[in-house]
Amino acid sequence: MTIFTLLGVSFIGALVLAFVGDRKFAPEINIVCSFASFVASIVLALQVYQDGPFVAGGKFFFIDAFSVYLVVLTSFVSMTTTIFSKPYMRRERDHGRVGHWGMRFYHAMFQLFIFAMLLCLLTNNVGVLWIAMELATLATVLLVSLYKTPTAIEAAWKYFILCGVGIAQALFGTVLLYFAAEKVLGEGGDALLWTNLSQISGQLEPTVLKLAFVFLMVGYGTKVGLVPLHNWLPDAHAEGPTPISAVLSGLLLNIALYALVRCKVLVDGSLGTHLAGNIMMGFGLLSILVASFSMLRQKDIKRMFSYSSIEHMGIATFAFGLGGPIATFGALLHMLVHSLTKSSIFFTVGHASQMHDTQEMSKIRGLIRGNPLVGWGLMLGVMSIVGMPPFGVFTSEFLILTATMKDAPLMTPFLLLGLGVAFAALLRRVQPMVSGHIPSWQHPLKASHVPVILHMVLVLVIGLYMPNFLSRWFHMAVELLK
Amino acid sequence: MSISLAAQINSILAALILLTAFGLLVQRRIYGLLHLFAWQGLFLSISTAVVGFVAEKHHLYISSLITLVLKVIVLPYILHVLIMRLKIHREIETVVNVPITMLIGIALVIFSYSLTSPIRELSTHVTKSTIAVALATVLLGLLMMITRRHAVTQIIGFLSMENGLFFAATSATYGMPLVVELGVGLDILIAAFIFGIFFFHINTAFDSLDVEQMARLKEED
Amino acid sequence: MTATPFTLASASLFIIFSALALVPFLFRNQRALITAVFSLTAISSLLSLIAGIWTVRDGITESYIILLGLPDLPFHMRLDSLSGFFLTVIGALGFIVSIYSIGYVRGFIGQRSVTSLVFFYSLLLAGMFMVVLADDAFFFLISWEVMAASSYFLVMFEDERTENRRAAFLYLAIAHVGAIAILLSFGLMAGFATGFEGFNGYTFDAMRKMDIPPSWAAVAFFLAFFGFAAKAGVMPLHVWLPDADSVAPSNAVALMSGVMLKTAIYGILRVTFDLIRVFPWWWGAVVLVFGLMTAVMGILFAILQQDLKRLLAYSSMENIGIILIGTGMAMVFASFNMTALSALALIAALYHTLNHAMFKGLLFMGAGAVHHATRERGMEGMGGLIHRMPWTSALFLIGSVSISALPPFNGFVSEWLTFQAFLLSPALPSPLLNLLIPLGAAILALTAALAATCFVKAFGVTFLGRWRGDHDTPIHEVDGFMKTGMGLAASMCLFLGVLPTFVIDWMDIVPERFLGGKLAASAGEFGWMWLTPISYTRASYSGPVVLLGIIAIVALAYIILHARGTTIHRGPLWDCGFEKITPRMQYTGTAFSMPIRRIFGFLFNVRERIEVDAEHGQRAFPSRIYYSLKIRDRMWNWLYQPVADASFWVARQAGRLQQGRIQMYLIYPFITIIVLLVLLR
Amino acid sequence: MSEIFPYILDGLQIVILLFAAPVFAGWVKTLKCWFQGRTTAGVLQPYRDLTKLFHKDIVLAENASWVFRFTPYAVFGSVVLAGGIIPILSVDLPLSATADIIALISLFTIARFFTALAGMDIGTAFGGMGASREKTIASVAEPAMLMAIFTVSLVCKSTSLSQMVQVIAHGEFILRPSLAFALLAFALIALAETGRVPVDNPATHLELTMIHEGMILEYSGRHLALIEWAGMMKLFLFAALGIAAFFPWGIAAANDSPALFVAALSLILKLTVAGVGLVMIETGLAKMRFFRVPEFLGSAFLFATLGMLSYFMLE
Repeated sequence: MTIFTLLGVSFIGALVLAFVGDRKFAPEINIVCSFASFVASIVLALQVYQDGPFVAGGKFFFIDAFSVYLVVLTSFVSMTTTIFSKPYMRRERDHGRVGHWGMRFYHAMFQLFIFAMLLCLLTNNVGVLWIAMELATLATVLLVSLYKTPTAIEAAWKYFILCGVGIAQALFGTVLLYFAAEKVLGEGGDALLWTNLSQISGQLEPTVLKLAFVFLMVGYGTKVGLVPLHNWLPDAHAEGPTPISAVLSGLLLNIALYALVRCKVLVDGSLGTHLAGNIMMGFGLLSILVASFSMLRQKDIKRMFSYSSIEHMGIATFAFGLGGPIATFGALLHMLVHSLTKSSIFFTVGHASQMHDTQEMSKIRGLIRGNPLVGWGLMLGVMSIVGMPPFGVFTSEFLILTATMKDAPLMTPFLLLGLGVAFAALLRRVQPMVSGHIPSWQHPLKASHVPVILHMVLVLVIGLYMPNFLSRWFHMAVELLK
Repeated sequence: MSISLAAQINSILAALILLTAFGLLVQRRIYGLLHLFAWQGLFLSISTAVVGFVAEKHHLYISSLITLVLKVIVLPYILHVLIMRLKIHREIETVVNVPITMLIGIALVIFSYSLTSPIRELSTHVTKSTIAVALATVLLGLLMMITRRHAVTQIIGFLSMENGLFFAATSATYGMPLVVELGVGLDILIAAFIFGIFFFHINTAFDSLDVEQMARLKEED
Repeated sequence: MTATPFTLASASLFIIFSALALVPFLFRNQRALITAVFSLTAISSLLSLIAGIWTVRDGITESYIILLGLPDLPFHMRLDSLSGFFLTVIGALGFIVSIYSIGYVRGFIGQRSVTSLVFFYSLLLAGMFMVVLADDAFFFLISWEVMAASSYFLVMFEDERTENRRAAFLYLAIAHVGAIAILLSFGLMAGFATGFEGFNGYTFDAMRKMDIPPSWAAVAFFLAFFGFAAKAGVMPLHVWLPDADSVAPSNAVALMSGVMLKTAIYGILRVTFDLIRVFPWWWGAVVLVFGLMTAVMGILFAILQQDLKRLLAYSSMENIGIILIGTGMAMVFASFNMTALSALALIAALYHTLNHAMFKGLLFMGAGAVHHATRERGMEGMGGLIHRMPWTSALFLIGSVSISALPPFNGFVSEWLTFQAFLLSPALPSPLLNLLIPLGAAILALTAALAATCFVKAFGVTFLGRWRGDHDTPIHEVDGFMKTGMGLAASMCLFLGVLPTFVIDWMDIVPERFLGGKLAASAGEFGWMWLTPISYTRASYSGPVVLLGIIAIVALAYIILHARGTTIHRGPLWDCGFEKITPRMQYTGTAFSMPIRRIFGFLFNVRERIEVDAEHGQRAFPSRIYYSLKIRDRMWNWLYQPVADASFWVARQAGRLQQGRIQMYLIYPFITIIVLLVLLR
Repeated sequence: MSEIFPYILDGLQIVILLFAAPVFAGWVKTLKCWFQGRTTAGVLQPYRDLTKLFHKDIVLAENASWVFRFTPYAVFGSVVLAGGIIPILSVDLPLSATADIIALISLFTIARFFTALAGMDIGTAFGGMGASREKTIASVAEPAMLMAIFTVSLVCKSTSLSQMVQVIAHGEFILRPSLAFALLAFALIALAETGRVPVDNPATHLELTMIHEGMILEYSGRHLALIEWAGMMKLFLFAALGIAAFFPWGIAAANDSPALFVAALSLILKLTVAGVGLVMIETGLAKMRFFRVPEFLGSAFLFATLGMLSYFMLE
């Protein structure tokens, strides 16, 4: 029941907002919807927490620890994002960057996007997962091109084409999966249900699953933004409105990774080898290295942080590929803290670029003096994202790195290199932006405090004192992903 | 109509689909592309229907119907309208180096044939031999998107990839579950509207649909 | 419950964190903020000091678990003799510097907000306490990075200056890479402690019990050594040290240079003697070699500096080198399990750690006082301060004497012990070491002598002679708090120099616990007077007698000579009869260090330029001569520049992936699919 | 009686130092005159100089600080204390445990440290120059010194001087190449440490060549007297140190009067010879350029190292 409310709220919200359009209270509706779905997700989480994973809606929905924690995360971040986007988008509109139709569109599509992502997580059907993923892409494509500038359109087009192609590969992989599964489960819908697949993964035909995994990897990997399939990601993040960048790297990448991990579990189960894991490790490592080096030469602030998202997705992918309880625990934790931190970074970045009317880092200066919240928020956010304790990212990276040192010591030099370079690249850019005197062209801004503070506090708490239920949750998920 | 006959019909249709895929790869005129694409859709829906008939999978009729409506009527129509609106129906696109493209295409076909051989051994379906064609169509679509530089052409390539996927679904597994088929169809429809909007945006922003111009976002050197 | 050292330590932590919590409420009233927070930190440091002394005296070992962190990996804390010793060092200097800071930080009021300085100073202190208390890898690294981050913000305090930003960036980058290396080393050890099925492998207790194959042990050790060396400023990872220490506020630098570097030593000792415990002699040799290199290069750099704080920073590098020398010797001896000798070397290292904390803290506080009074950073602009700041100069002189290893002050004792350790090397079974280690002794001697030269320069140019700047700069003696702080440090220097036997008896438990050997109890009647590390016939030194002897003779001479009063006439300088001597004609610091520069110049990258602009081209009659001197660290061109260039080159290559054309982007997945398919079939 | 006696002896030794040092200096000067065919002022001339200086008033530069006035006493004190430690007549000295040879050398370093500070205190170019050069030479000399000393202490398995004397003089007699090298090194360094030709010229006040004189340029009256006296004692002590380390035969092991008598005689004899040696060097060589000095000391360092290596290789 909760599931239907959860999905229904966002879907209906989308419709309503589409009709409401650019009224005064549209943002409030947006916030209310996201809040409602957040509450629903909490309820759902509690159910799972009490009586374990369950299927609902005639096997159509399936919720376990892994998916539900992403559900909560998704609804939470989307809620804070709506809070942030209220003043942000309003200012964008007042500065004439977005029209009325744009606003209408923005709100409706935002909710639709949330709906699609929730569907991805809740469904029990690989095919439906694919459909929802495609839907999420389509919903965000037009949001990326919201500003109608040539570069925005270019970015959106690339996003559209590349993700479309990628996702098509994923569909092919799904077809192959189905092909393999129906041999065991017989024809009809059952052959695409996680619940069935996970049980019989041992009997699935290895050769077919190998093929299937290649296509699934490339397909969902494109959405995760793994190098060399990442090219859409920096453009889309840099050109879209900041709230969208926040949810893109905070949520969408996670969802895609979720799909990928589910498939990996199946494939490894059927192959009985560590093949899929190795492939993921390879992609992860490549992403870490390429992304961190690319950060060195960035001039556009949002672009830089989008590369950092690639890097962190690489870390998570690598860790999932590595497998083993600690690495998997670390990877799950990493998905969580990364999306919290990164979205809050994007919030501050949005404010900062509004204060200076530019995204060029060389023009952004004196943030701490100009607006302490934004300045310190950005500084601490970066401290956290580069893996400085006591923030949560450190915890996950600690677990992942130590696990790597045990299981794949030869990989660690590359990790060390990647993390070091990423650290230097980010700090080198952020330091002058937050410090120093207020430049003449900076103008004051009423920043929305709540989201940033909320996220940073959460990350801090997770880093210093992870609540017991959270780790039990992760442990349940780790069991699932064995 | 016996199984083997159906299989033969199906493989003939597969050959036609492959042919149209190659045609798309080298066709210069936009209208030509459009027609080829429509033909491909038609073959696809027919073969779906045939498979459905043979395997007594009645939901396949529905999906064949979807294909017919979507790929043969709606999409070509939308594209037609767009082309009219944007006044690009006369445009003749330069295709880079046809022979090479052809060779690559053929290589792809062989590759996908050898690749799908394990599946052929596993499959019990009459249509098993055609899955190689499906994969080839997908890859050819991708190749087309790589070689062509016109927005519309890229979209057509994309759609023909989708055709390949549908074909794979039917030929390998007698079709995905209906809900999935419907969902995919819906997605494609939305996608159609979206690229429709995009054509206008691109045209206004770059006053042409040549995607080559869209190379501003890059790591500057 | 009965009070134990640990309760004291946790109380001190609690006090510091409550001080931190106080900051948001007080920052509107800066004076109150300074007074309140710094007195709280002083109190908490005092508590830790007591706790440390207590622990080491009674050889207590307590471990506790704080239910923070991960549920399966709570924070383990442990207080044993080693951590107790370092707790003592940190507490002592923390107490002194906190008192000093009350006076010093007030100097900023009116110029800028001191909130961040106060906050991060306390956080740094807390971080250091936690580092020595930590007993699992996770908590250790958290505290370690908290320490690094807070010191980073301290360096950033005057963030509008680019050199501060540059220094801070360099510092944190190097520190962070080091931290990752430490992390990996811990990961390795945890892996061997108990596989990775649970989290319990991360506790140091598990690591103590691990059985790790030698090759992996070497990897773990050298990863850790790299990480800690990056923090300690060991060649060639030292470049951040002078930059950071020369720009950060002096009270912060006193802590950073005085004790923060020592936490790295603590880490090395902990990993080596407590976690790994069994190692071949060449590890010690490597440590020794790095120590020697760092010591001699550090002091040579120090001599060439013109900025007082920079000079002090480089000399910290030298002292870290000396401590590492002791550590290396201890490792070598221990690897041949000559427990007594390795105990001697370890004591030397620890004692020097303590001493350096004291006199380097004192010197940096003095430099802070000078900067506070003159607003002047380079020594070349100073001079003659002894007339205007008698207290500061006297105390600074004590610091200089101590750091130059002159009896009866403390620097001498630890260097003397180190020399004794060197002279015992013939007992080693390996002929190679027999030949090489004495050379090390010679290098140490060179270092000591250069240190004396360096501080003659530092004190002479800064405090002696005449004021080189313009005359109407108002220069005043500093206030009571700062004097008190420096005075405490100075008296500690004297105490540690005169009565080392007490201190050594006190700290003897450390080698006993970790090496199984201890120093021979001091021999003879009046045992406390004579420091005889090995045996009475082997070597002996008596601080008290030296002090009293010199005082007695001086007093005697003075009395005798003043029995018949001869008057003292004040007159102008004679200076071989030269006239009209202006302060500008004094020997400058640059000139003072010129001979050293000439002799050891090949080690540096010295660019010396003299430009003469002459009256209408007659070079014989120059109207003005410009002299410019640039001394750069060769390491920049050898190590850091290449690394930077390489990474930017790679970055450019990586940028090529993203070159804009969508067709290219479509090719990538195409190729990827093909390649993967080909690979997998 | 017997436990008081060593203390008396120690005091006696200091007295000897105080009063024999000027004589030794005078002896060296006299020898020099003879060698250079000049008439001499006699062995006792230094006494006259000192008394004259002690009676003179002091002219103090107006900006001289307390460091400047304290220095003479510090120098004097440290050198005299050293005198109580080096076994000149007997090894059984209560003070000799105060400082082993390393500490002894750093006692001399105290003297140099404060002299250098005093040189910089009055703020003249010459003072600074002198200080700089003095410290530079010291920085290069001390390691070599320690290497030489280490060789001896390796031989004797001790750094305590009395112990060294015990081992060499009263152990069985062995010819040791290591000690020969060490002695050579020690001689070269002693010249540098005591500021003799070819490193420094005690007799010059030529501005650009003086080193030690440059630092004490501004001193007068009793301050100057103390410093001069300390200088003489330093020369004496280095001779005594060399004797104790390399030719300790004759130094009394126990404090019985015949042994002490022998010790005194042998001391006089050795000092006389040492003076001759010193003068021969000083007249034989010319003062070298300042930047040649490091090479000079470097060779000393080399000898010392060779001594150490030969200890390990040959003995």
